[in-house]
Amino acid sequence: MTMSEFFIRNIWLIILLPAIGAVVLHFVGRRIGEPIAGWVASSMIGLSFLIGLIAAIPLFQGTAEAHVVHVFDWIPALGASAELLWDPLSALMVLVVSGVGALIHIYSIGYMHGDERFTRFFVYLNLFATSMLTLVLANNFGVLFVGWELVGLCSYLLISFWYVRPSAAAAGKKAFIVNRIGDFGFLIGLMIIFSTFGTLSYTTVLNDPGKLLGAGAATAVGLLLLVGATGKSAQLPLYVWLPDAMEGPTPVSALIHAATMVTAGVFMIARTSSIYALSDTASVVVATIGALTAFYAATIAMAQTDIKRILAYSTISQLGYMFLGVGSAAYVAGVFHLMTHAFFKALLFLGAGAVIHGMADEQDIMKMGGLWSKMKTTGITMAVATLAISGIPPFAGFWSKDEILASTFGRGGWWVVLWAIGLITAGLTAFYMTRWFVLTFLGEPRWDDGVHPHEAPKVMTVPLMVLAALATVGGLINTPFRAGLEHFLEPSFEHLTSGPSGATVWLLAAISVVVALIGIVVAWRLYSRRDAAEEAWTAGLPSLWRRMGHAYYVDDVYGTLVVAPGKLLAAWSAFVLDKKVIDGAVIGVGTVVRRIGAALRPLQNGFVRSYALSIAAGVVGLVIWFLATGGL
Amino acid sequence: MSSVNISYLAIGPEILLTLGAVIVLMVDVFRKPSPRVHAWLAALTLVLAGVAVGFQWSSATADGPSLSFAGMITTDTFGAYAGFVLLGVAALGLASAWRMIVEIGRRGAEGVVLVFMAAAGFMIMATSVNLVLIFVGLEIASMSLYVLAGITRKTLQADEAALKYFLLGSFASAVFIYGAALTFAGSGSLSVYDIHQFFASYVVLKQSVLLVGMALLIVGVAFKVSAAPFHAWAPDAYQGSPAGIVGFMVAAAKVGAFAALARILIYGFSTFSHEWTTGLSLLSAISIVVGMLLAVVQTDIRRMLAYSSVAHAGFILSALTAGGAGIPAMWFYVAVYAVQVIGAFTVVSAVAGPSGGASPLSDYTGLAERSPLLAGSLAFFMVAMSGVPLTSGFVAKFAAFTSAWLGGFEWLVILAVLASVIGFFFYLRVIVLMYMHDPVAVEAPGATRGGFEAVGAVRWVLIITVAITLVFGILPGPLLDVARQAFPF
Amino acid sequence: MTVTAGWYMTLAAVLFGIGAVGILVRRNAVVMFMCIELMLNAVNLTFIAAGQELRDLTGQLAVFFVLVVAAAEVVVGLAIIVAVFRNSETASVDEFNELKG
Amino acid sequence: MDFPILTVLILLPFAAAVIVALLPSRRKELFLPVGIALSLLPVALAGYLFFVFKTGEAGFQFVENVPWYSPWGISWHLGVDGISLLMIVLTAILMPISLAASTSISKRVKQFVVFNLLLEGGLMGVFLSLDMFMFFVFFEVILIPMYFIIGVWGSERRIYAAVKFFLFTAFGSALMLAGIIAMALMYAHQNGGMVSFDYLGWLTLQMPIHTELWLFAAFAIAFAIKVPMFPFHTWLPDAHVEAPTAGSVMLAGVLLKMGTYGLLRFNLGLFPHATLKFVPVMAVLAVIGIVYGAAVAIVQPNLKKLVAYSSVSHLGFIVLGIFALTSQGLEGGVVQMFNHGITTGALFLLVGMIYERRHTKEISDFGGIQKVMPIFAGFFLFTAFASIGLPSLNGFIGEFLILMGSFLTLKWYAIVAASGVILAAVYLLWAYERVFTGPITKPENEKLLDLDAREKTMLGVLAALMLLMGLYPKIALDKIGPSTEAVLDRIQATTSYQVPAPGRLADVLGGIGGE
Repeated sequence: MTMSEFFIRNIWLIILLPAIGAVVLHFVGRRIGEPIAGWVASSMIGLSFLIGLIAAIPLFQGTAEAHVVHVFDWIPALGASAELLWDPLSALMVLVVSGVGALIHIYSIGYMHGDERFTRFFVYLNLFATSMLTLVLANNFGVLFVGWELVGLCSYLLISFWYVRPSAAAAGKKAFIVNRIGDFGFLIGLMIIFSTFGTLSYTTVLNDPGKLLGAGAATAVGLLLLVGATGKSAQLPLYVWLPDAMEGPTPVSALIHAATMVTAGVFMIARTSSIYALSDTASVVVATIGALTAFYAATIAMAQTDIKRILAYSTISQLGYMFLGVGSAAYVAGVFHLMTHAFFKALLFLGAGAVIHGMADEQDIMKMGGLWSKMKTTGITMAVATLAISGIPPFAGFWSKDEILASTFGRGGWWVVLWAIGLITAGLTAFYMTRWFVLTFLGEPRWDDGVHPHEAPKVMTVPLMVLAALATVGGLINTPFRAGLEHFLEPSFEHLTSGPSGATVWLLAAISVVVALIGIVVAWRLYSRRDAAEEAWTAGLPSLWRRMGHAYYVDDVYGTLVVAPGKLLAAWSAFVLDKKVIDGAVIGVGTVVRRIGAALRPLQNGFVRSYALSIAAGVVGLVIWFLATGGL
Repeated sequence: MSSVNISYLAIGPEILLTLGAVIVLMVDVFRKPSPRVHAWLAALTLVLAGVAVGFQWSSATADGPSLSFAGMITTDTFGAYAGFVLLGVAALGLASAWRMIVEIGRRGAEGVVLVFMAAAGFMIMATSVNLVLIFVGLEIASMSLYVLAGITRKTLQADEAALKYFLLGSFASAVFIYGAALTFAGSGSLSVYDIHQFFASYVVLKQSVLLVGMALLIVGVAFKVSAAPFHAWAPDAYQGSPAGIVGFMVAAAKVGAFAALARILIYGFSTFSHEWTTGLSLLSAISIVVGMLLAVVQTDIRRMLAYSSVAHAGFILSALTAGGAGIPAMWFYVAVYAVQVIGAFTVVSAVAGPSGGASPLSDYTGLAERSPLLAGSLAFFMVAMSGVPLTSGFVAKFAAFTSAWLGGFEWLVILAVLASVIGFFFYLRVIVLMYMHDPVAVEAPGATRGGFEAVGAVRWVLIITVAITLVFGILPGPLLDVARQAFPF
Repeated sequence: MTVTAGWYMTLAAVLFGIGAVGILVRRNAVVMFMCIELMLNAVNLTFIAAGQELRDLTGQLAVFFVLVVAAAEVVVGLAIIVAVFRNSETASVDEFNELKG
Repeated sequence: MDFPILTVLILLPFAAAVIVALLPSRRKELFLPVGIALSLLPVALAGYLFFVFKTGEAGFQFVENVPWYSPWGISWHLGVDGISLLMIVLTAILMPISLAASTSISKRVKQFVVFNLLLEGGLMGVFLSLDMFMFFVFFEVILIPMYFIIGVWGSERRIYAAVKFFLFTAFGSALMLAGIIAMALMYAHQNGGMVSFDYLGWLTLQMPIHTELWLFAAFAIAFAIKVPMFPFHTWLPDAHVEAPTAGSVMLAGVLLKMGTYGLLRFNLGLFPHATLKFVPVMAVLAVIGIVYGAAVAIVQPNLKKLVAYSSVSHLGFIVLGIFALTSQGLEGGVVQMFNHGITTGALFLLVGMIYERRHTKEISDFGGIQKVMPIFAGFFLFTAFASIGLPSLNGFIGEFLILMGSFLTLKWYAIVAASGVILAAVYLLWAYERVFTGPITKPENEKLLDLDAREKTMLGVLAALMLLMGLYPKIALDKIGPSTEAVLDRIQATTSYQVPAPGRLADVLGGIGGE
């Protein structure tokens, strides 16, 4: 058999390699030490990428069908065996995850240089890769859930990597718990699926679920899975963990919170497209949440000053686009944007990392500016990324975002509203990204004293360049001229809506480009001036700007509405209900017994006469009892 | 009236005991020997009596129960079983009381004598089928016990114990014999065999007289087993009496009295079985509840054990509510409880000093550190009395409850099991003090009295009682079989 | 009218009751003891009456046993009371309530 | 008559106890090592049993039946099936570990070891008895060693805790005793006066529904207290907090399982009709337990108490699974019994280790420990996630099966129960954050030593089990499955109840062997 066939048959190798890396580094990493440990980890994920590439060849050629690999029985009682699916969608995801992942691994070697837990970091990275690859390769909701949870674990570990910082630890915990809230819904969704199909295997569930799944049930499942997705992909209302997650080292942000993990939700919805196809309600909700999140997060991003927070909110916003895409059944578009976004957002984060690295851990863009001259490579690559995300052709972002908007618009009715929201968001995106770029790289230096910006080492800049290249040309694999990705992914999806065609496409494209340009220009004019005094023009709308700056105080609201009452309730049940009431009752019984005993004691008063009296009383009582019962 | 056929086997054990008592007394008066001699004589007597009982048992199993002495004494497995247990109790009782007997020196022999006489009296209660004779046995035993209670004549407490025990005891005896008289009047017979046959024909008054008679008989015996509400004397008597002998007082009384009670009711008043089973169920319930509740609040271990013996009387009564079917349970319970209570009081006397008065629970603080053997065995008896499995106590309770349920008194069983949970509380408190508290000051109040030493006989008594309690807890079979045979009707 | 056994028994019952009440109300140990004797004699009366009525000697027979036992009780009882009196100079049982609770 | 392996399993620990008791008192250093060495024998035996146990057979295996006291129909009747097998293995594994965790015990070491071994013997008896009298004997006799372990070697309020533990459980078993007597006599009534306590014999009893309900209640209360189910749980936190590490490990690891085991084996087995009637009650209590236990755990200031309440929550899952009356639920319940034993056992070990170093269990006394004890922190986090129910670790398997299974019959209960997965994350991760992360605030914590070889081995073994049971639970599930199926078969046969698809293994598609 050919090499590809062999790898397809043993596709689990893709998962196993990083796992081995993680285990090996966990036990002997300390002895290997920096930087070899990093290279080991990187090579492991790199190998996974290669295997993926080879195994994907037949799919590219269109000569191979989707292939299921049964590895071993896991939980037979649930029809949850460890089985993997190798089809275009999973192949694409594997390539994106392992490809971008590999670059980030390499980048980390430079970024984490000198950190005392250098090897530990790569253990986690490899573990994350393992989990994410499990997630995308699963052919079974059980296995999917394993990956789903493990990436959550890894994000917990990586966000709170610098655990000595209380904020980092808190952020990690927050991320995991918020994700769990999403998983709660996801779990219930799985319950319905299992109770309906009697198995968790995609093979049964996902091909023509309509047979067993009624419309109502389909809606329920769709919405419940969506709950999970909103948690994992940081959509309204569960996005709150992502901004805090920036406490983690920057490569983590790039890997987890931009390129891969957060896209799990999108991927999952795309994977279960056949279920969403059964319920328009669910799809509309998905799309609407996506659109709203996109807009909402964009507005917040406009007013942030932390170089990474801006990117965080922009990630949320971009994910909104993806939801809008998969919601409007434009799965290819959604996944396409997922891919391009992986390129340019990873690029942006790594760039931000490089900047922070050069600025001696400074993160406030108000204290930057004029870095262009100091960090050429970074600057150029960032410029590319900015254009890509703003949706300027021919950069990658344009094609994917535009396809999403187009197909949304194409469905008419309510969807047009969503399209409009998406469009405005595109403008805002262009605005805040330009602001970000300008304030960071152009204008007068506003550095603190003693900060000497410098370019990052090769090991960091090379990944930047690769990603920049991808962000530039990556979009060309799926254009209205040549819908390559469309054809490639065709087998993975039924009921694809093909967006509008002909003139409309171009019109829509033109409009979104114009909007994007407007955003860029406005931001440019506002911020490229010598003294980029934001107050100057935000004076008009201070309260709103402040709200946006504080993310509309949503964290505080959650705090007061959910967390605080919850803690109160818990405290009450622990220290009042449990101690006083329940345990009180138990103790009470004991005391009562003693009381009665104590009350009886005086009867035993030591006087013979009263003892005799008790005997006499007994006699009388017994006599009466006998005479009463003895037929008298 | 059947011809008077004398059978020395029938009263052999009693004769031997009396003889032994007399000899001991004489030797003591004329030779003033060392206590050791008394010990040997006592042992010899007990062995011989034991052999006699053995013969009784074999003849009874061979050719069934036989009557003698004008149908007043019966020789049956029932009586023989009681004889076995009583002799064992006497042996253990004497052994554990030996230090006291030695201590009170001059009157040491009297201890032996009284113990023998009490045993003989209770044996008569168990073997006689004539109400008056039962009364005589009861009195013989009781009077011995009254004297035993006050034998040390040291403390006011002992006097008080003796006096209370005596006054109330004779009051109860009077009640008992009046019951016998009324029964006679009602049925025309004093023989428990004939009562039910007679009263069909010869009813003098109404059958209510018979019912009243039965009630009074029950009261008279219930007093001896210290069943509530006839228990009030027990705590005072057991607290005041010399610790060394209390175990014997409790155990022997239970054996003899329950034997008589079972015989009278099951033979004599079978016609009224419904009345007396319900009556006993009430007494049982009251005894269990009162005993448990009052034991919880005691601060003196002897009072605590006294109240627990009230509760145990209740448990044994619950077995009898099944009528004849409850006899094996009753016998098993009586036997193993007798052993446990003697063992427990042996420890008490070792701690409080054999003739000493009060024995506050505080003496037991940290006992495990000072005397592992005493603490260990007392803990074991507490566990057994509270009815934890793998001890004879559990098997006994289990048998009793099963009988009660069989007798149709489910409510009694449920009440009993719940009450025994209360029991755990105070039994475990002793263990808590001994094991979970560190010893108090080195100059423990008890140290001066008891010295916490398990010397000589005491050591052996403890080993034997613990062994019996454990063995019959794991393999109750043999004793249960015997107990089942000890029910010839 | 003839005096039937019933009357004797009633009398006996009354005597017994008096004795019992005596135990309940009197304080002096000796007097209480006398009350017990009274009760025993009530018993005797019952036996005799019943035996007479039944034409059965057993009744009268029983009386001897009771008498003997009563005598024995006197011996033991008085001994105890005397011993107690020696130690505490009182025969009032109410003085003895050390043991209680 | 071939080798009586089960009898040996029961008697071995007792024999070991005697051996240790006979060691010369002055050789103090011997007691613990000898005890550990001896307690390894049952491990070997149990392991052997696990592998020779015939997979795929529903009935009892290695049955031994010797009359104990025939007139009462009491017999030494032993047998092991898929349900008890895991409990045996669990007991055997945890005992040497908890002994090894007791090196800090200095007072009356000999008695300590002896009581632990007695405890093990009793536990073996409980899980292997097929005779109700025997079962009750062991069920009850276990209280004594545990009572001493808590009361003698516990911390400050140990006596209060020990007595509370004893009285609570004794109360429960008292009612069960009444129930057992009633059933034995009922058996006699229905079988020509021949009394019997044989479990298999009792399965044939016919009884009116109201009787069945009463008996069910009598048994259920006894077991509910052991589990413990809300609202009978208040003895647990006290017992756990005061008990020495070994005590906590055995208590949470095995003793609690006696409750769930009893519910599954006896309540479901003997009272099918009543079971159906009682399902709502038990389910409500179980779900309350899950949520309530977790909620209360969140705010506990004491690390050990927190773990204790987490047990209340986890055991709630097990009970829910059992009364879901579906294959998945029952399988999940049984496998969760095992997994919870491993996980919570490990958690208590960890708490014990930090307590030995710092002599406090108050969360507020720690902070930033991870800096000085990275390995300890690693083990703690690993175990915590196993307990949270992270897929690929053991805790998840049971919970997942239980939730899926109970959703089929107890939809809304299952949904509420699922919220437990959130709360579990909250209380454990929050505790971890407060104990391990951030800067070291207390100077006492700066000099803490990390785990030594002994501690690493103990935890390593358990961690390995967690991973194994998480990745390849099939080894256990295949042995459990047939027995739990049998339970359902019986319920379906005796009542009108039908398990809704896919509630039986047969209904599950693609489970075995993929496509």
